[in-house]
Amino acid sequence: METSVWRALLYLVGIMVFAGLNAAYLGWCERKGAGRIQRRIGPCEVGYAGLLQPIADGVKLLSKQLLVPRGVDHILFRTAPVLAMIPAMTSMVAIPFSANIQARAIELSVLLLFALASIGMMAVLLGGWASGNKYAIISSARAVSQNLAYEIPMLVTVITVVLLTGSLELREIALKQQGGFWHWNVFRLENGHFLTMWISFIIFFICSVAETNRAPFDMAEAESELVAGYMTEYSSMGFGLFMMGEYLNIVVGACLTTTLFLGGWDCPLGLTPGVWWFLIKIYILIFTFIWIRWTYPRTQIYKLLNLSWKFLIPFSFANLLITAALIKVF
Amino acid sequence: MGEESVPSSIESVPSSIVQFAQLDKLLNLGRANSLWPMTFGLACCAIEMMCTGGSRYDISRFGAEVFRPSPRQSDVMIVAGTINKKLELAVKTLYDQMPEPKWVIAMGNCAISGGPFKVKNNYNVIEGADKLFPVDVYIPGCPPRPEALLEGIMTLEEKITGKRRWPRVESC
Amino acid sequence: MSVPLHLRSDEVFVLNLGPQHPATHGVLRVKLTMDGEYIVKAEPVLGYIHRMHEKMAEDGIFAQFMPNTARMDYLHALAFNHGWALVVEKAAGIEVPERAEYIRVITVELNRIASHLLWWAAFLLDLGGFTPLLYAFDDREKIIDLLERVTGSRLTYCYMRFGGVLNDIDDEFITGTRDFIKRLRSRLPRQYHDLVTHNIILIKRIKDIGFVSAEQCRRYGATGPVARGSGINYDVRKNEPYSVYPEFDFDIPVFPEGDSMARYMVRMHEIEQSMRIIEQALDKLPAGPVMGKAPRQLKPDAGYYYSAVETARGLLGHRLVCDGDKNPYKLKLRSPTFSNLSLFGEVAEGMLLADALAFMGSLDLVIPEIDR
Amino acid sequence: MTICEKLQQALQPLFPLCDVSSEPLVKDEPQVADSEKEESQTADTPTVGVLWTDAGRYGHHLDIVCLPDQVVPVAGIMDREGFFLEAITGVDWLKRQQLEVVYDYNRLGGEHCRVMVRTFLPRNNPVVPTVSSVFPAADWHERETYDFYGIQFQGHPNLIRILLPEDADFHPLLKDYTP
Repeated sequence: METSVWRALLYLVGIMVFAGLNAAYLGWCERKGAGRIQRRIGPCEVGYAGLLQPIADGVKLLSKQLLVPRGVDHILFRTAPVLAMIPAMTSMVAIPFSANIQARAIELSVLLLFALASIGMMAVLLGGWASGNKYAIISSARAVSQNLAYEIPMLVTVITVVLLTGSLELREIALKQQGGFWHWNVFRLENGHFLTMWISFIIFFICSVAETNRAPFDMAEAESELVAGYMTEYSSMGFGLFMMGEYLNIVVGACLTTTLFLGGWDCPLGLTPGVWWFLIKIYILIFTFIWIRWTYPRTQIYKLLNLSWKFLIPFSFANLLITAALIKVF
Repeated sequence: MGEESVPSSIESVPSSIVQFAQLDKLLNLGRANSLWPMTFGLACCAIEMMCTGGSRYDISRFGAEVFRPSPRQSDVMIVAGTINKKLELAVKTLYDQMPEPKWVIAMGNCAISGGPFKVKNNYNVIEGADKLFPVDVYIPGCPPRPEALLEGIMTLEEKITGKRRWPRVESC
Repeated sequence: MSVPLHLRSDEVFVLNLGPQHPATHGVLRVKLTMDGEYIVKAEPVLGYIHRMHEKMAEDGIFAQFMPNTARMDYLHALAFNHGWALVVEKAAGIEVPERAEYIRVITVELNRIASHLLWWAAFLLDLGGFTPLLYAFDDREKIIDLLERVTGSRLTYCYMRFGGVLNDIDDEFITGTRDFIKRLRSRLPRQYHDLVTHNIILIKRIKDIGFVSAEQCRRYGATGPVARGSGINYDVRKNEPYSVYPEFDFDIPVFPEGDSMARYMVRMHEIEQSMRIIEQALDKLPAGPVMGKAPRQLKPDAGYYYSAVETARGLLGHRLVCDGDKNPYKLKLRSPTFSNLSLFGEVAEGMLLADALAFMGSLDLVIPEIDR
Repeated sequence: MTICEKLQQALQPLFPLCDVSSEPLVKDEPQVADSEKEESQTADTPTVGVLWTDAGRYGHHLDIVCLPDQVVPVAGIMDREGFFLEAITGVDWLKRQQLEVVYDYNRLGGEHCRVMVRTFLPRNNPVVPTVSSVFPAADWHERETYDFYGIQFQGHPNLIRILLPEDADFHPLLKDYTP
């Protein structure tokens, strides 16, 4: 892996473009998807079929007055949105888009991604606490307890995958799953431990929905209860950065799920692996995020925490034990 | 602030000292096409505002369906209903909390002039939202139909960008 | 579900569910004294949309108050028109022709379905589900078109006159109503019950939340779906029959549990009952005039008159005092939501913020009707 | 034995004289069946009485006129009989310098019977004991009647304005009020 400057620059620009476009056009997909689910058209006046809508939103958000209200912790108030955006962007470095498209094959990339995810959680806490608004404080307390509760089952399910492939590097995990869908971790037909992997896939998917604060777990930004959650005091680009951070977290969650469980860039029939299969899988998962959001109401904070502490964590540990036993046996 | 000092709706927004003609045009286009209203429904007109958000009239075609609950993230305040003396302070603070390029649509007769409650012994209703802050577009009706609200939004867009999106329907 | 609350002075803070809040659907302000996320004391503050209806009643003649009635509860405006028309017809002794009574019942029941649909949409919006709002608005737009053909306005109807109704309904209205009922009946099981009522997240959100006992309803004067959700079998159309309601057979959905789920189910069943009434009314619709003879200058003789009408939210009472003059001497409107909300303070103590909003949504509040 | 007769038995100790008359006419002063009253400017307390009225015509079955301090015992009896407080209304009789408070009681379920209890107060200092201890529903209704008419309800937990802004100093629904 030669470390020439051009390669680094190329990947830097590539990641920025991928992240920027995704953050903007996921908003468009969400509004169009919501429109279809709710039997209406969604933005279609701005440019062809509303394609210029995210650009119009971006321009408007850029040109709005950035209000910093009094009684606000200046430093933390300004860093929170930036802190929400950085981890999502940097975690794109470690994701293997395809065999030869990967910014840097970092040794313990799975751990890196989870470390960055918890920094993202810090941003929500800082944003809510710094803006001094009562609704924001309640929302940030909820967000931290929720992310904490759902990170543990997520990590435990990741251990089951790592047990299977024997390496903490995303690239190795993806390489081990090449060659047709029966090699994917979700189905894993040979040497018998196909029983438990789809359970960990389901637990992992639930936790990634909860990790990115998406309905039905959007306790942090609960519009109808806490006005606008931790984003209440943020006006133009502060709010814009938080929204981009949220959408990028969804993209990173989807990338992680595909790499760990759905065989990364591998083609279902094992013929033509490539980056396009990776993108197709990501966008299918992202569409399910959107689909879930617009069909389910919101759960109540304590039932949500009970779901994790009393149900998901025991299940994921049991799943871990069974997988370990099966690997030992076969 | 009486009616005479209200600028006519076609006149362009007074711009800053340094004139970036093209940049201003681009910014205004962006602002006009993504007007995020603030959910501020007071009375009957709020139900018509919700109907405009529904599937039949679908305000989301103009990119305006993101009803932001917090005044910090909204551009246009649609005053849909009656403002009375007890609510006056709350309405003014909400208007002040909105970041700068902000507009106000007075929806319904109550917001324009107190409407059916502009009576002889009126002890509690403020007769018109323009007594509190400058209003950009007035939509008459009690309550105005959802199409009227869409027309109001298009008039506001014309006021921002100077060009009208669809040809104006000549009143026959 | 009241949690032992320790009122440490430094922990408790006052949160304003302010006049502008997405969950209050209007300008109701609730001063919540909170300990963490548990509510220690909840005190609704009213008056942010008080529009002097009673003062205007005393200034104008009887007919001038009809538009005001529709602006109090704009979701079930026709029931308010009906209440005002009933009390003045009682006072002045005006006869209403048979066909007008039937048309009144049909339009009031259609308006009740529209009001329940909008309550259902707003309630789900409070709980975080945004899509049901759009489905409910689809059906509601059909009803609004039907009523607009007959009454002329979408929301604030001024359709009833003393002695009858403004204009007659034609065949297109009748076939339109029958098609609408067929369409809603086909959509109710799939679109409303499968998507929402049997949804485990919704059930967990409103089951055993906001328990209101029958005794509490009686002491606070709560009526309508709130009382019927707590096991009280009281409906003005059955207990104090007015207009032509005795000629239809429909039953009153009563659920003894008293929690938000019970109130939810009461309203969903009421939609079906209203459809039954409309069908029977359409079958037995007599011919004849729609406007009885009413004196141009109404001067009812002095006395105290009272009329009660069942709106979508409960018992609406008109207490009219006349002294023989041409305008009402005093009109007091007993609005159902005013009493339904008065029990919010007592029930919401010890609840979570999210549950209190779910409970407030199940009370089906229309704020201008509270503040009058 | 309808609810109304049972109620009348319960009210017997308070109102010994009771009479059935179909026309509780209120031309300009409460004309109680058993004694003719002449017009008088000073606020005199009308003698109490229970009148039967035709529900179809007036909407209520019983019309009770009582003294201000009898309001709470009547409310106690109503509570025992299973009635609920529907509404409290204030009426401003300017010509007779009297403020009237009308309590409406109704039954929740079972046989329908509505009772109207009226009491008259002098206009200059209208004071009546509160019934919010018996019926919590009265809490808000009394605050509203105080808000519109200035009637002082003794013993009310927090008698402050409910609909008008807290700092309003006028009572709008009085007949002689002009903004």
